[in-house]
Amino acid sequence: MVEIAQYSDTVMDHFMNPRNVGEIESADGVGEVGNPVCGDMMTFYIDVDEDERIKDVKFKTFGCGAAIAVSSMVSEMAMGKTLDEALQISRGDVAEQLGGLPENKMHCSNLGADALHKAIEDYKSKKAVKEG
Amino acid sequence: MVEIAQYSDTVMDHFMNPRNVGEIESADGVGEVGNPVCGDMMTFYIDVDEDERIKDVKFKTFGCGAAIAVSSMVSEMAMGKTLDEALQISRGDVAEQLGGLPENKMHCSNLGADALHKAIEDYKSKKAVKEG
Amino acid sequence: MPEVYLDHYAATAALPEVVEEMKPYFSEKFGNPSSLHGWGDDARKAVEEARARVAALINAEPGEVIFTSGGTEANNLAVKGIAWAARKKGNHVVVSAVEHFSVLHAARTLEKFGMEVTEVPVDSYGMVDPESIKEAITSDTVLVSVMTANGEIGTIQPVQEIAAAAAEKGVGFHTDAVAAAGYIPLDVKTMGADAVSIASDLLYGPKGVGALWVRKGRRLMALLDGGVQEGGRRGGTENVPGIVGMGKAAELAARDLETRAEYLRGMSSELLKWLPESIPRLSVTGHMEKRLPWNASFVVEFIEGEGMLLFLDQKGIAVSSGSACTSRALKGSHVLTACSIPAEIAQGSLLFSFGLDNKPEDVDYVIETLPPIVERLRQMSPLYDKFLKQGGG
Amino acid sequence: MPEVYLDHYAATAALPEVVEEMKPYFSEKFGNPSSLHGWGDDARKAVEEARARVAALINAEPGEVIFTSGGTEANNLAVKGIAWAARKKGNHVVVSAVEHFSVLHAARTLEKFGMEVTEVPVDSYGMVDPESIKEAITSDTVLVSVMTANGEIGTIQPVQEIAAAAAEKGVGFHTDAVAAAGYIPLDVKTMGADAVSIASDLLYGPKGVGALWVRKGRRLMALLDGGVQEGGRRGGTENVPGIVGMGKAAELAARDLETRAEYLRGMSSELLKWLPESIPRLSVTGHMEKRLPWNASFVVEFIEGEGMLLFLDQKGIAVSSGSACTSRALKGSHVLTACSIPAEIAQGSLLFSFGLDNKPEDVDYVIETLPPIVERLRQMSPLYDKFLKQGGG
Ligand SMILES: Cc1ncc(COP(=O)(O)O)c(C=O)c1O
Ligand SMILES: Cc1ncc(COP(=O)(O)O)c(C=O)c1O
Repeated sequence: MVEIAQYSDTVMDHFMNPRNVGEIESADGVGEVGNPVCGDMMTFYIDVDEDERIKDVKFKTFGCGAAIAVSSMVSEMAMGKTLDEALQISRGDVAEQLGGLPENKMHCSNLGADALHKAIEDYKSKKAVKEG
Repeated sequence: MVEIAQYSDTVMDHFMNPRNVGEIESADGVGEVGNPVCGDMMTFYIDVDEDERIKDVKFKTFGCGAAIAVSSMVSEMAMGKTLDEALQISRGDVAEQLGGLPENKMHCSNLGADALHKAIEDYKSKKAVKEG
Repeated sequence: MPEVYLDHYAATAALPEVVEEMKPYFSEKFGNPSSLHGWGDDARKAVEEARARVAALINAEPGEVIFTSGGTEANNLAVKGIAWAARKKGNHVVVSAVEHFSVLHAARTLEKFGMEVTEVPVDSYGMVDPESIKEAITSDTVLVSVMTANGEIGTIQPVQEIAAAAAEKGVGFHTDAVAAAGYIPLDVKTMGADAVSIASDLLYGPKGVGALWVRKGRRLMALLDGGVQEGGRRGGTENVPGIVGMGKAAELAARDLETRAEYLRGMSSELLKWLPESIPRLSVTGHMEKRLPWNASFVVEFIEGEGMLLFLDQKGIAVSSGSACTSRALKGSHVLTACSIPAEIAQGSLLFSFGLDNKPEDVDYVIETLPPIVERLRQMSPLYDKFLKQGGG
Repeated sequence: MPEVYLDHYAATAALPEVVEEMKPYFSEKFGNPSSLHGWGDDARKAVEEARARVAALINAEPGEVIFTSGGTEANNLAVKGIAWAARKKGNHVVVSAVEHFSVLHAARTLEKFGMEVTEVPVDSYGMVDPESIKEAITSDTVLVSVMTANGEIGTIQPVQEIAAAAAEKGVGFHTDAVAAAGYIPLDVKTMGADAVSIASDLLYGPKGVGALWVRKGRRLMALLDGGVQEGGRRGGTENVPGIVGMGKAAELAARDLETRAEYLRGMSSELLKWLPESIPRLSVTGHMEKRLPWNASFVVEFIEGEGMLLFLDQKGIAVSSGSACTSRALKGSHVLTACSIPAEIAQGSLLFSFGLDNKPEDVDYVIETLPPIVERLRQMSPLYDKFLKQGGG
């Protein structure tokens, strides 16, 4: 039987009160994943300090409740982590921290970690350009 | 929609209290129609007076409620009639006298008139043999 | 006049607990299980709880249970759904000659679409020989369907052996357990079937609901295309109150299976014993030992079933018959024919199906009421006449 | 908190009169309509009375009405049953692109069995052009199926013209009236269809029941093979309480059709008028005039439906959406796609379906509650960001 959308309390909390929604003007790194045509799109913004630590993170998300909750959770998990630590955050970790996601939402809406990683890559490539 | 067995009060009366059930020993005419394999079988016995009038009629029937009611009704209709009149009794007349028969019982169980006619033919052929 | 209902195979009264459980789902918790709001949640939870209860009756996983509109749909879904999903592998289906029409006629539809169907015969007790199933299976066979037990004659089939025969040849096996579920223990983990049909009505649940259990991984083509309800294998808005009712009925049936079976067996075996003693030329149909506890079926020679039914109805006794005249299709029972009972004798078929509301006195009332009715109809019967004249009696 | 249920298209609460009428058929008059005794008689009469009531709703003959387990089964029976029965005459079927999945996927199953299916497109209001039906019909066409009205967008189709187009070419015409029956007058004597599907739930009857009307003489292959119930066109023990409930619901729907339609139209047209005024970049979907009285459907740009549903649920408002995320199959609405609405805009679909229990105040509550929710979600949306940066707003 297909599992139907039933959200854990943690998911609902992050959906109703998402942490770190917003945009960072001239952020150190920006990552965008997904596609509105498919129903989910996320943009992550990070600012990084000298120790390669994420000192600020913000996101904007178009998508279902799970997508928003995932983004919020990822932003919370990433905050204060070093880039290497942040790159360790996996989709599975996020789902686990959220107390599970409905099976049919695991793939399409669980893009938060990808967006974060993309923002980190963006930061790194910008830095490489600057330094190079 | 197929009509389902729903019997009129007259049918039920003739089924519960059939008239003229029985056998006439050495009857003037005997007619048997139907087949137990198909579910209905009727035997009619008639005695005929000098004016070619049916002075007694009896029947035995194997079959459903409709078959028994039909036999009873035919026996009542035939009693006292001349042979020519009795030959006029049709399946339709019998069904009508019974206040109608369920559609799916019209064909298989409405053999009474046939059995009566067969008994009349039997009488006639016996008489022809005797007179011939 | 007593009211003695002995036609539970045709219909049962839903138990009070069942009706009670269904009630809120008509007008209060009336939501659609697919809806994303509180009303939808309530309905969805209720359906999933019912699914778990139905699964428990046959020791299955809830996720493997598909709700349908009854036994007929479950059987059609199993037979057509499994055969069609496998039609690239082969085009042959094996069924027994005593299957319910919802299996037999489904198989006939497959024939219309170019499949081949073998109907395996039964012995005079209505029993299928697992060997004959083995023999019927060819390299083209994709499905064997043999019922768990036959409701008309009560015979319980050797499903485990039949399942083994099918498994040995790598063929899917479906069993119609509509007449059996709730009366004999069923465990999909050990019986070896790939699909099992059950219906709510015989469990004292509401009409219009049934279920098909299908082993995980077994391919099935949907019969009712539409939404992705029931995992895409059965479209249509779920009949929530009906499903809830079936769930409760299944729960009670599982809990009380043994006591129910014993209670029903007590009454049916009395009737099976005494009726042949009270009426000459009356015989039991079906198997004497391998028999559903609720079933007492007979044939009475020289007379036809409908007349008995009508007279019994006048005395407050409700039963059914497999005679041609009592069937809406006006065809005699194919089950009795398959048991090699001559057509004119099969016309005198009588089926007593016991239920929880029956009392042992009901058996006495039947034994007292039926003989004069039989006698009366025999007095009208030209066949009985002939029999007597030929020195019978 | 107010409780404002605006998802009647997904499910309705059975009316008290309906539930009352059903009650005795669970445990008192629980017989099987096929049975030849008092219990059977009661059930049979109840089913036939319900059949007459359902027939009356569409001005049909009772003998032409087949009870099913719902709209999905009625549609599957019509599409597959008519096409298969005519498969020796031709192998082509025409449907519209906005049909319910129970028609569209049934047609897809026909394709798997070698038939050909043409999906006729619609305009941006979801309207089918009868001319395009004429053009789609070939000498091989055996069935045209176009719905009476679409529930997702409310658009009422020109069925009479489509029926005439089909009749002109001698092709059978089926119309799915599930969303329309009880809300717009339907008369099978004048509409020219050969088969019409209806469902109980949208009539405030119980779930799990529906009906297919089929013109006398029109050939139909059964979908659920089994006994000869429903004239051999639908096997299975009848769902007597469900059928009785649908009968009562149909009777009330016929009696109150005009007052219901007027009442619902009053509320829905308020919402259709005011919501676009309160929220920028929100548009109505479907046809503005040729529209079901209970339907108010929209798309809201830059955000996705599920989020709106969840926030609305928190405020006690129950609605549905055709967005991909809210569908169990995770696919966006094919109906909105057929209306040429871009996929990312269709994600913001919202469907308000009004019912008898709604009050005019409910509209006010929605108009007050929705804008801040939309605003909040837009504040989170990268699409809205881009739109603003590009100078929109
Ligand atoms: C063995 C068996 N299978 C299937 C069915 C069909 O069940 P339903 O009439 O509930 O569709 C029956 C009905 O009596 C049955 O006895
Ligand atoms: C137009 C239309 N047809 C058919 C159906 C299927 O009806 P059911 O879910 O009752 O099977 C629906 C259901 O919403 C519908 O809207």
